[in-house]
Amino acid sequence: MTAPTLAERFREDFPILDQTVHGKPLAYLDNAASTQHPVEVIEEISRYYRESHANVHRGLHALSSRATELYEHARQRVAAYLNSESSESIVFTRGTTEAINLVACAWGDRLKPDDGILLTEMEHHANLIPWQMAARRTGAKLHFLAVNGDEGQVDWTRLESVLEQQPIRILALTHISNSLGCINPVAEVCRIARKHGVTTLIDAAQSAGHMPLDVQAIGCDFLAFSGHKCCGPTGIGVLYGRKELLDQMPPYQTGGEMIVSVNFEGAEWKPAPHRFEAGTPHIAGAIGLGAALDYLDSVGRKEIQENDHYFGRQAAARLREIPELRLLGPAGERAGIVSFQLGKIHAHDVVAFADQQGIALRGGHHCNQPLIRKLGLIATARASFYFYNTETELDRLVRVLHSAIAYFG
Amino acid sequence: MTAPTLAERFREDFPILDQTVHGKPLAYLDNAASTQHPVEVIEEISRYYRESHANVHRGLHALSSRATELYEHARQRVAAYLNSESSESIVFTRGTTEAINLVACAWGDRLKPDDGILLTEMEHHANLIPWQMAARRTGAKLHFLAVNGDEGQVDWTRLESVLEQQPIRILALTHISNSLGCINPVAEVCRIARKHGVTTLIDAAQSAGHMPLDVQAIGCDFLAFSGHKCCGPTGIGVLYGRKELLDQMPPYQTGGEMIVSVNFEGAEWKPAPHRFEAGTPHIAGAIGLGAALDYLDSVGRKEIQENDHYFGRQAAARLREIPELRLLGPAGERAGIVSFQLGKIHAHDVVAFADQQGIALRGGHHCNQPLIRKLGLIATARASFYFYNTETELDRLVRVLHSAIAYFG
Amino acid sequence: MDFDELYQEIILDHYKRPRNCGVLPPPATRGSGFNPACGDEVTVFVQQSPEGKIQSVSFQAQACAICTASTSLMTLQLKGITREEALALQRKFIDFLTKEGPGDGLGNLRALGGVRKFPQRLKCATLGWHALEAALNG
Amino acid sequence: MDFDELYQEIILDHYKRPRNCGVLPPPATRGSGFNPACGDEVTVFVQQSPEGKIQSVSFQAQACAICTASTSLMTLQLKGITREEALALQRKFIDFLTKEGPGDGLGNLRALGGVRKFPQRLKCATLGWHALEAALNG
Ligand SMILES: Cc1ncc(COP(=O)(O)O)c(C=O)c1O
Ligand SMILES: Cc1ncc(COP(=O)(O)O)c(C=O)c1O
Repeated sequence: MTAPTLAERFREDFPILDQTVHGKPLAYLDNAASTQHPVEVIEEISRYYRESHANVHRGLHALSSRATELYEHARQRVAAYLNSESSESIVFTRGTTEAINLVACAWGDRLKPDDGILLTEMEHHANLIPWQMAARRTGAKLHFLAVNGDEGQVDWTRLESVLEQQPIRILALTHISNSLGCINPVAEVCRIARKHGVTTLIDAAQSAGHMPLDVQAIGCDFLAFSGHKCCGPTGIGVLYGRKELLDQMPPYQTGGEMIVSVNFEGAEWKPAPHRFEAGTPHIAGAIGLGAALDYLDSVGRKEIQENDHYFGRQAAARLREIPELRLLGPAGERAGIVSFQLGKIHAHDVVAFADQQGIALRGGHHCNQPLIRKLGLIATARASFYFYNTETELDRLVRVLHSAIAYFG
Repeated sequence: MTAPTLAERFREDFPILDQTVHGKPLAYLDNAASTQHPVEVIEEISRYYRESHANVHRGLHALSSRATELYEHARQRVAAYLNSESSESIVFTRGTTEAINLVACAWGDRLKPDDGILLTEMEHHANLIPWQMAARRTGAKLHFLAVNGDEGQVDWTRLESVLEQQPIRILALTHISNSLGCINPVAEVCRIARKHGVTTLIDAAQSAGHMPLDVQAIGCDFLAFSGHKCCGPTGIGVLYGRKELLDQMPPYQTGGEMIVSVNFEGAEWKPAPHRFEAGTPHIAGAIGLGAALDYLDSVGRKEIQENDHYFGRQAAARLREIPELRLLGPAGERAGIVSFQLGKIHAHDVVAFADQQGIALRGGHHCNQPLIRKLGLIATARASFYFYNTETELDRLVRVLHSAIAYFG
Repeated sequence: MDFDELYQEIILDHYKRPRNCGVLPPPATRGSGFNPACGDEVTVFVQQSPEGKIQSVSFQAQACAICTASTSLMTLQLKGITREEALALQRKFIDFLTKEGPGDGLGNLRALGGVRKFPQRLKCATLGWHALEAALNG
Repeated sequence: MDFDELYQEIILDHYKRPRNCGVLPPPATRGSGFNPACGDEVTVFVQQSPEGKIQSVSFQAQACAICTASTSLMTLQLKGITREEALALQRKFIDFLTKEGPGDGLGNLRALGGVRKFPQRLKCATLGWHALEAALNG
């Protein structure tokens, strides 16, 4: 594959990237934690506040109608982005974490003692702890598909037999692992789960901004992602849910906007998605997210995916050349995420050292503490790429790791 | 009291107000639903995305430290705004609705069958339905302090006897009613509640942006408000809670950032406030809210309160001169909110008619359906003022109501 | 002007003097519609003949001008037609408001076309029609 | 440069060759500190004399350079002092890092002053000290 050219064309859309850190040009390689924002998105948010803000839904005056239209248009935009059958399947949440909490509560409370919840060992805490809580509330049991070795592959051939042997009700798994960088075969997994009548939830936090996504082709029941990981604002995210499922679920939070009628004793709920959006929503966030999705489509999601894979492969290959470095994640195709242990140097020291050279990395357990521990590690350093990153930045990363070994070794 | 001059000095800070609607200058009188944004706030948000965005807390690189500092500075800003003992009492939420849901779940789950939850009949759905749900989950019982007549006063002298006769565990009440415009004596109420060992929650959605607020002087255990009702961004709000109480409560949502340690089976929580902020927070929202509170302090909160009271009294007096008009709310001091039934004209028609003249009103039950029904109404029209509103706008309101009577009468 | 297009004279007329207001006793069937945004409620009463034709219709509303007028105008077009014809009329009316449907055969109901520019009033204009459907269904 | 201020030579030295590393068997008491941000863990062992003086100290750490060096440097200043003096030293050290405290009497520990400019590393610099407190209490 030839080196990609997306950064050449799009990097200048991101004002934040044009700065120096400790006197060095910023190389932002912390995209798995949060991505940056093109001017289009920043300006869309400003424009909303400058021209069209009002509370939505209940209003009949011009500004309120305009705000409602923009907000509901953003919902349609998300539906189109995911190829959802209908925009009524799109619930706005604060982010992936809230979306999964919503499902683990509103869907999860139908679980019975000994019903099984199936996760993988590579789930982010956001797709682990809410299920631990659901299990505690309902008596359901957690089951895990093991992650094997540093390559971090799940043995998917075991899935059928687990589903045959255990009374699994829901399978919740990440699409792309934020610390291993592996890409799970979600469509195939959902097909098998469906065959066994198992409900599925896909944590698309790391994939939504990085590749084409089609909930109908994946065949999942729920899918969650965060705006801030795909060029969108903070405080906004999405839960996609099959409409029939959503309409069967009780509300999650309650308050204004989500009721048909209420008296002092009780209330009657609206259908989805409004049932799940109690109170004034993050209107500017939804609108900004819509602008971000427009932007990503204009860059080209297939192109972004190819770019990711290029950087993932290149970074993995070059990091493997460093003898002291222990790289996590698959040998083959991978997302633009590389997570590693550099000799005996603690991830905090690697990250501080790289920061000194203007390179933004992340160090820690990346909210994958049980997995990182299972691999016998405490923390790793992680570099994660997006389409605005350059080959030069990758070169700088490799160089800084060599220097860190010299410095701390 | 002389006519206030705040609008003269500050109106031009609000770009959205300088527009025409249906060819008429916009008169935005829907501030109880959501307020507008000064350029300072809009620019603070843009600046954050252009210069300092990164994920918070876990990051050691420069941008992440900067974002964390800004985010935690916003928490301190809120603490100062409320005169909270410590910024560890400040939890960021999506808004008032989420803050109350959090308390009704995480605190509410300690309720036992027949424990009493005391509300008033004027509570917003956000401070009613979450308690109905808590009652359903725990077997606790709802009790209501009655609202009497169109003036909508609660007979607070009855509070002591209710607290003596019923096993009330929590009293949750609104500071300012969003449909009556009355101001409840929260400090006095909390004093009595405390004497009886009753936990208190104040819904400050309508007061936080409108007057000085001091949680220690009020003496409440919890207090909630929304950024978008005090010149701040959408998607952000605040729960204040006494630190000892917060630290005793289980988490609400779970995921990243709120745990000390997690394994495949279970997790250990951080202390407040982080225990209650699972996942990536609305960083830009918190920072924007901080800027909004700075802005309000620069306008002067005492001045804003006087301005509110001036407009409330003036509007009430002038509306009472319209014979067909039935005004809700107190005869004496009131917030800048007037809610009314105009002859037999439906609120929707009043609002549509006013909109045609560029005047933004709200029509409906204002998420106070049980109260509005109790008063024998279906919906009311509501005008609500903020410090950027002018006397001219009040004049236009009065004129448009006369024209509406002529048109629909 | 948009506003006068929404509140056309015939609408104000039917709002101020709604036709076929009142209750029909059983065996007439009744159906209600409720608008959560404002608490509006419309109840429609339908008396059908043994042959399945609508003999008489009435309604009661606590509702805005658009809703009241739309329901009042509706009642004038139902007499003597069948259940199926009434439901076809409902679909045609809703298509006219939401999908730029042609609106032929809608007669005076076309006066509600102004709602197209006020999507937030769509619920008002169709509430009585949903009540009708409920009444026809029993 | 900020970075070299943080990673001073003495810190790198104590990181690469930590002093008093290892386990002390009971009756020595032990205490642990845990940093949720990165999973770092430090355990400190303290042997106190019957008169209440610290006789020997050791530690084990899976931790970054700052944390390891801070703990290593700490162990060098504890021998022969009382529990109260050790806790006073802890307070002085934390004040030095967080409140621009004077830092007199801290000796080589002052090399950790660079942490002041890296508040996110404060936990690293104090983790061993919290473990010490736990060990002294237990
Ligand atoms: C795979 C995965 N799931 C869930 C999350 C949580 O997302 P958020 O913090 O935006 O709720 C993240 C990001 O931190 C992630 O990488
Ligand atoms: C008194 C009161 N409480 C609660 C709310 C709910 O606030 P939000 O929708 O921002 O959560 C509102 C505003 O709608 C209100 O006026």
